[in-house]
Amino acid sequence: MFNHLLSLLIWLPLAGTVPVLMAGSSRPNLARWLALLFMVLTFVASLFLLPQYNADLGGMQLVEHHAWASTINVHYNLAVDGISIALIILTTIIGVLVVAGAWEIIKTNTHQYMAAMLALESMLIGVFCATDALLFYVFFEAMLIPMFILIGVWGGPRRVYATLKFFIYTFLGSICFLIGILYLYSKAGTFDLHTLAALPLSMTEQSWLFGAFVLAFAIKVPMVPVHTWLPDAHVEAPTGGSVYLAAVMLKVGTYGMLRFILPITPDAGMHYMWLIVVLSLVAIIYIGYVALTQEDMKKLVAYSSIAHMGFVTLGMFIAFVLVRDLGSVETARLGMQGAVIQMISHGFVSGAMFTCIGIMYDQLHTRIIKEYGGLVNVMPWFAVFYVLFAFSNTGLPGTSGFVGEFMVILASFHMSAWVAFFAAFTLVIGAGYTLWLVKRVMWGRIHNPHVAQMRDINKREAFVLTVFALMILFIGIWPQPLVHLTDSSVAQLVQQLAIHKL
Amino acid sequence: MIDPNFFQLICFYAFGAITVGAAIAVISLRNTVHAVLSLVLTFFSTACIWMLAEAEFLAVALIVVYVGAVMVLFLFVVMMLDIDQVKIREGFVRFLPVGLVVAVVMLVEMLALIGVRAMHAQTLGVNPATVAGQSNTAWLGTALYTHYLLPFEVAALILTVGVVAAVALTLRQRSGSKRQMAAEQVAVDPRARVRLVKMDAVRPPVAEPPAASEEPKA
Amino acid sequence: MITLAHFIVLGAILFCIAVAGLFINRKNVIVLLMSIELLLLAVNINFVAFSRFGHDVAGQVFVFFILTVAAAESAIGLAILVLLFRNRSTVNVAEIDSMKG
Amino acid sequence: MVLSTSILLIIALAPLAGCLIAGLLRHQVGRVGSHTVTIAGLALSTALSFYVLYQLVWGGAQAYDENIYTWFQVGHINASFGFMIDRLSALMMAVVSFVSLLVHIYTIGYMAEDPGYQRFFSYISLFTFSMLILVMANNFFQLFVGWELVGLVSYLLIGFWFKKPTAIFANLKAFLVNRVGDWGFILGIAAVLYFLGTLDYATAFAGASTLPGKTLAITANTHWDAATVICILLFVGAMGKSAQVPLHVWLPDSMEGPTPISALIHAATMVTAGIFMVARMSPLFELSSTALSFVMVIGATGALFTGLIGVVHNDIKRVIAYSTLSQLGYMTVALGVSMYAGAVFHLMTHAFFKALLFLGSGSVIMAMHHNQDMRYMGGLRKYMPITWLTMWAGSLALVAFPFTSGFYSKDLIIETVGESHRWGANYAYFCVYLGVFVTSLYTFRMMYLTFHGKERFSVDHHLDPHDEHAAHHHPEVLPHAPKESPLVVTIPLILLAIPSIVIGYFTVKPLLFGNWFGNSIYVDPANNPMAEIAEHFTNAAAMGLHGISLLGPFGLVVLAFVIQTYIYLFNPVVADRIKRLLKPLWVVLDRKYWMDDIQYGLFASGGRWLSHVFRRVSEGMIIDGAMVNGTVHRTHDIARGMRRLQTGYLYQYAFAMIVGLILLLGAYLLFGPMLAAQ
Amino acid sequence: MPTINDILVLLPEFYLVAAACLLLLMDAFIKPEQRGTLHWCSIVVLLVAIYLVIAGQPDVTVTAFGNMFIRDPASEIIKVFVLLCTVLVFIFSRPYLIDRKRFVGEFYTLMIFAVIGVMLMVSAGNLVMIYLGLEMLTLSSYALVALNRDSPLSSEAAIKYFVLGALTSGMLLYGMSMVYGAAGTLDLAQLHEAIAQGTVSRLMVFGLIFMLVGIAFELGAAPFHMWIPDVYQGASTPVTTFIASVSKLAAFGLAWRLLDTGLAGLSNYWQPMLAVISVLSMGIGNLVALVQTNIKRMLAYSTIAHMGFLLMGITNATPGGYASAMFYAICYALMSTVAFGVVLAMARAGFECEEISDLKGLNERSPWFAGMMAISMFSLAGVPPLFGFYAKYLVLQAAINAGYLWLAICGIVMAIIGLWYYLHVIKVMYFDQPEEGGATVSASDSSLRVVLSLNGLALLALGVYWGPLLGWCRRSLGLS
Repeated sequence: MFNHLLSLLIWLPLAGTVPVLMAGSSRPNLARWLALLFMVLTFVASLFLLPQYNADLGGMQLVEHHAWASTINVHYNLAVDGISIALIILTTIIGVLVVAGAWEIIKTNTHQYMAAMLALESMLIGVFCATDALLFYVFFEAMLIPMFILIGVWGGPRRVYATLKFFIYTFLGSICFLIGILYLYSKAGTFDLHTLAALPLSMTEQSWLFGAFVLAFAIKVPMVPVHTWLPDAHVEAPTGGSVYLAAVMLKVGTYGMLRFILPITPDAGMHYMWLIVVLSLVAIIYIGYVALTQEDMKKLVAYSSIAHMGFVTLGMFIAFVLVRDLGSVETARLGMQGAVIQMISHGFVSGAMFTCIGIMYDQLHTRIIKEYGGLVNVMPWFAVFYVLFAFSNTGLPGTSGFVGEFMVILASFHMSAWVAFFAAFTLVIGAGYTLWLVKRVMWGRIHNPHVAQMRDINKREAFVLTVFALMILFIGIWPQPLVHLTDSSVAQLVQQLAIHKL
Repeated sequence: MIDPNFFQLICFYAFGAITVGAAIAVISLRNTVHAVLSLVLTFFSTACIWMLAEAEFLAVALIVVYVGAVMVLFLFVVMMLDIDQVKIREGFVRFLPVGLVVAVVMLVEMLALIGVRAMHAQTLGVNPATVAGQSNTAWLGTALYTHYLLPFEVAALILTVGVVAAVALTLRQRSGSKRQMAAEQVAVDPRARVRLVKMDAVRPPVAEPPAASEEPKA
Repeated sequence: MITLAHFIVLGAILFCIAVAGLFINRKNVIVLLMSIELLLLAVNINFVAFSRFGHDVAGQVFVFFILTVAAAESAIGLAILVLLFRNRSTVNVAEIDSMKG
Repeated sequence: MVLSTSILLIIALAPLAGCLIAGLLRHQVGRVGSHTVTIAGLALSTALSFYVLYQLVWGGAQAYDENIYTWFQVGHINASFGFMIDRLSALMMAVVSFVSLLVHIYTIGYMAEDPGYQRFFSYISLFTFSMLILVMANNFFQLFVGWELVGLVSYLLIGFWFKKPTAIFANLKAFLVNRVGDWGFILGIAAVLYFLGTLDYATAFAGASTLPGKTLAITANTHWDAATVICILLFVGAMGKSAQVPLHVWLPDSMEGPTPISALIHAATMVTAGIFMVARMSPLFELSSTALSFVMVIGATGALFTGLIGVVHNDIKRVIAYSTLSQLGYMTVALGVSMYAGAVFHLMTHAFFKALLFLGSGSVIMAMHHNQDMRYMGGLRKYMPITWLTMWAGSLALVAFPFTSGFYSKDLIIETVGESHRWGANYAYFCVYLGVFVTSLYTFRMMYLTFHGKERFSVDHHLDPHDEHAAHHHPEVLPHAPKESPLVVTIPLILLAIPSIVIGYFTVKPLLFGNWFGNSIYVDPANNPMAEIAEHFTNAAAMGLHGISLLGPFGLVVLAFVIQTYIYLFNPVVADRIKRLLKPLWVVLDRKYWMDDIQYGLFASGGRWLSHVFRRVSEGMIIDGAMVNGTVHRTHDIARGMRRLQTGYLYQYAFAMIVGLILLLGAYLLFGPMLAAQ
Repeated sequence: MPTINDILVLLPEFYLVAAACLLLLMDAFIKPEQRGTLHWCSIVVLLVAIYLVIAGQPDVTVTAFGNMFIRDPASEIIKVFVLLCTVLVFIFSRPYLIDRKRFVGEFYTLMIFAVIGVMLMVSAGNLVMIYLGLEMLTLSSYALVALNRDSPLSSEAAIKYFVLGALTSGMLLYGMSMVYGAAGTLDLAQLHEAIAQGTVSRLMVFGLIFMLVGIAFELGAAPFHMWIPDVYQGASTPVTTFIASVSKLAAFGLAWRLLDTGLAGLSNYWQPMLAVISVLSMGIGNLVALVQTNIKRMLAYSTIAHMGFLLMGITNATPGGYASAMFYAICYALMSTVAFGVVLAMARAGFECEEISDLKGLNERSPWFAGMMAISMFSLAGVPPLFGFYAKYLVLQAAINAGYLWLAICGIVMAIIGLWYYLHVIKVMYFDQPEEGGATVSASDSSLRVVLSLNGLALLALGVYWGPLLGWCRRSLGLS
């Protein structure tokens, strides 16, 4: 049995950066094909995770264990559970689509762009595989570098501001995280997540750790009020950067919460759960309102990402009350499962939305909503996809956007009717900002003569959008395979919540 | 008969006062040459104090090395550099209060921490060199050439470094000076020196003077 | 009786004078160099005293090395001073501020 | 006998297949192909639906309740797609598929010239699929899925003419208002899961008996009865979908869509989803008298007051739309008095006659070249006799003329409300009773203005029929004379007119008094108002005869008929005079009680204002300005300040070092003992 | 009396002294055009010295000349990296020196003398040796800074460096005299012994404080950091590179020798003091670096900040802490050689590349070296997976283990501030458009290109595979 699959997944795209970079700026086509090759290879490799993983058993599987700095007990430990696998496959799919999406759009320094994408993918996969806190941290932060370059080099006019803000903001969070794990190390003498999860900690320690972890991951997610880097980063990022950022990178924040906050600081999590719940609700409602009147499409979708990620955090943290106060393990699992599904779903939906905006931008070179209007007249096929994605964004049943929200709302009612009440407001406000966007962009008459010149999507774009659409519909119509993949892992997470560590 | 201890004390106070006074003079005198001479005085009186402590070798060395060599060097430099004495003193008084306060605070702190009272208990006992049955110089020399051999060698090396450094910094080949380069003289090729050109008796057009192509200094 | 305290206090006073000389003096670099000599002198007094009162030769040996090194140091210091004067035609401390911030 | 799963699957999926083919392969199959495919799918669905209905009613088949596939399964919480086919859903399936089929056929004529022909067929097939999913559901999850999907299609269809600003405004509005209802609806479903632990109908209804005694803390001191909470929340969903006050505002605007869908979605089927849902949930609603009172009051208010608006409006489709609102109010009132069967009965009859009226008005609109303003119609009777006749059939049914199907359903509702002792029943009775008069007023006004009296349009043959601008500015000028619609239009009209007249007569007894619905509807015997009515009821004919009494509601119909006949046939000036006389009332009605303005101002404009405030103040100034960028700027300020410490002066550097030394020494002086103790 | 064994213990140092003298002679007799030979000879000399250090590496601590000299594994590591950094400096500087007609022998010999000083200092067993070694290093450094004789900035930097350095050595000596007075010995081992036996007098702590000033000055820690920016800016870039790499390693060695070998027993006192100094350094360094426009000056403030971090490791006062600080020092030295190496590679005749804006659009012109600079900057900023991150991680861990959580938190706050100016450099290289006649690496010196690339890639490679180096550091300090 080949038991280095995870390492292969991490290092394959990274190895790809070398030939891609060597292709140089003078041979952009070679760089493109090489990048696509490596992305596809990684994607195919990631599919091998599915047969190798025993979903019924749950837990961490495909374990790899190597010494890294053995003198201080730091290891290169990899393993995955259902949630990680789902996220890894999301990453690899997005990777292929991002390269295909940027095919002839990126004209300058194509090789560097593609290499950055490959490096980014590698780091993202690394985060989802790592079971050593320090290794996790390394991947967690290393991904900032390619993203920083991506936004900064190929970004829009305010790219410097955006990318610096992005980098420093996320760095701020992750370094708090670092302090947290260092403290844990000083207590436990190891970074092994499994050991750390079993480490008894006092309430004070847990509270501080919780604060550090929440700050770190909340910035990445991002949660209100540390979210303002996201709209800026999105607006300025090139399409591929936006797609990766929204589709996968934000998930790293919530994934980190799953891996660190829930198992390591369950008591503090229980104690401060209300804070996260309130912030999540604020994200859903307040951010919804903020998104409503955005003038820039990307900004709007970026804000909607924040709102949708609110569901992920909500689903995760209501589980504390459900398990501990109400003893309702099943609903806790429902909420947590909702959070997980929402992560995957949002990956595809937001990726698709940003791809669409990219396609429009490539032709009209603006993202200002009022420059558009009546696009359906000239781009009917594009409109089909766009409307589908928009509806998925509003959580329409049959699309993936619905599944997670539905689960989380159902579960949150068990905690408090009011939480569910506010959470379900997304039905209104989410539809409000998304459909108003659709109205202003798609419907109506063409008032901008440049819009009349636009062409419908070409085959490459159609391929990318079709893959997105298929994934969105698949998860929306039949989420059970995904649920099955992650369910036992979710159940184990919920079990851990119930353990008092004081 | 005066108590030798008392006499020693008197001498110490006298030389100590001279040392301190001269030191103050060093940092406050308007004239740099006077300051250097004050420094010499400081060294001299310190050497006397060392004599009181029966460190004869060091006392002599201080005079020889410092007064004899270093201070001469200082004087030489001071003379060489044409320093405007009047300008130099400006602003001295303005900063004096702050400086004095800081210096006094520092002195107070130091004295508080040194533990002067405990040190008063230690009186000048027998000279350790005498105990060892040697003169101070022999006592020092023995240590220097046995136990402290390695530092001694390093000190020599440091002097070398000092020489190299000083030469590297100050020795310069003047561009105007004319020196013989035997090797070059021998290796001269006559054809490179003289070239016979046959020219028509026509006045050449006036050429523009070449632009100064001297590289700007970084 | 001369006690250890006498020497050490004298050293401390010299030390403070030297230090004061370093930052009270705003004009002449040469005075700075001389202050440094004073500083080393204060140290030497300490060493001599401790050596004498502690019946240990090490202190006096150390003074020997300090004297040696200080000589080399003065040589280099003066060389730099000469360079400075050549380059800037001044040894005025208050004018040597082309690098700051 | 058990129903076949495959048949049920075919019923549901055949329209979907039609939708996909017509939609995705629109260029390949072409116009004819697309309508052929979709109609074939629908026909199959309809036939099988009737077959299923037949099997259930006469074939002795058992009710069907099976899961088709698991959507998700988390522990014991399960969400599946599955079908619950009993008489209630079978009846709904039949109505839905039948009306839909007719609308499909009608569309061939109505949309003949539209460039989005295939798209339209795709949409309405998709709608039929969604609606079938909704009514066939055997669990709350699937109900919600269908619920949302019909909303989606409604959105797409209202905005079908996406170039029309009013259309794309209306579809957004419709979707959003519906979403407000769904907000409550999903909470209701969550509450069901919370209190009953399942999303499955059968399990939930079986466990309903455990609900009494359970409460939900709304505030610290307020505990609401579980059943009340569930039912009111679910009903909020129904308010959105079935356009109940105050969430009714979207329905009149939805008339911006093509007429066939006004008939199908906004009259016959989708808007009745809420009614169907409450009937389906009768085992739950029966547990909460409070919720039912709420339902009744809301329904009654709608029944009367929205009808009133129809009296003053001139757009033919809008008048019918307000009529629909009013009729939906009737149905809701029926639900409120636990007369679920009556509500469904009215739903069915209303589906036929209201679809008929809409399609008829569509036929008129086609004839009038897409002018919908009744002020520029009149005297169309002679141009389009079939339309005229069938419209009258529908109108009579609408005003509950005895022996028409509308009579049976509506009159029984009014009577039952009169019998009810539920809180609010008096108010409801007043509303529905008076509503009869209002209904007649606007119905006759519409008929007279459209088909009778003088022609208020002219014909100009030089006008370009496709010039929308000209039509907009001169609605009274037509490019050529109005003519009767083609067969594909008139045949559905006729096919609808027949049940509009007769179906009530034949079905009233079994449906309402014969326990036809069996277990699919549950009424608590303790508060069953129908019981008393049933004692007086003998047969449909007797009831019809009894209905022709000027003392009853029929008197109001006659009165309204007399008034409108006088005004619109003989003395049109009176209309204006009355308008001037009742100016304030007229304004109130014309402005639709300012409900649109209030809601728009409060939620749309208010939301945008809030959004601007959030963007500028909290996002821009506080978070980004003060906190994020502010930190950066302050840091830079500090850095610039500290930079000045590095003055470049040697003595200052030395000074700093000495100060550092002094501070260290001072610290030792102060804290030395403390450190030593460590 | 010294025996042959003593000589053998000091073989690398003696060899280097001899070699340095030979080079001095060679320089005197060589023609200016053949200075290249001198260059390569110096490099070979250093490489041989590295070999000698490694080959003669003892498993246990060995002393010579009556405890004057201690050869132990930890000092060996410092020596190896000091020598290695010097080699790097030589290779990176050659084209720069040639372009500026300052390709002189003194540059090499003075640096080698400085290196000898470092080697003696880190192996010193006696306060005298520490003093002498330090003086040898600093005297050479003063001369090196001033070596650019025609530059007003250089001489200004030199005089500042000299005066402050002399003041510091005065303070250091004053402290030594007090410690001597209190303990009665200059021998580090005896000092350690004396403290361990409980003779902690006030006088000794008093001396300790003065010595701390000396250490902090050599490191460049606030408030004794003032010389750093001016010297970095004023000295010619090769010398700056030398000071940034070699003398920081040396400063660590000094701190470790004094504080661990000698004064470990006083750690109660110096730990909090160093912690405060550490915070000040990180604060001042990072903040003031934010507003710099000169790249050398910016890197100078960055050094100050980094030394604050390094002190965090020392504050731990256990072998683990010293190991992390040593790791940090090595890491910092290697990172700064890359940063300055790129600056040197970009400088050409008439163009110094001293302003950050000079780097504009480097990625367009010389993507490879832009990449190297970016690696260096990310590494300096402490972004994983680069080498610099692990160094930061280790010292933060050391601070937390020592109970200085607040110090670690201050550290991370400062790290975030510090991120800004490193990113600014990358921004300038990658996001800005190149200017006419601006940034490019034109140096055709292949040794520079190759070695600089290796040095840059080492930051990446050590970032991925840092365990062995850490293990080496830890083993050298007696940890498993």
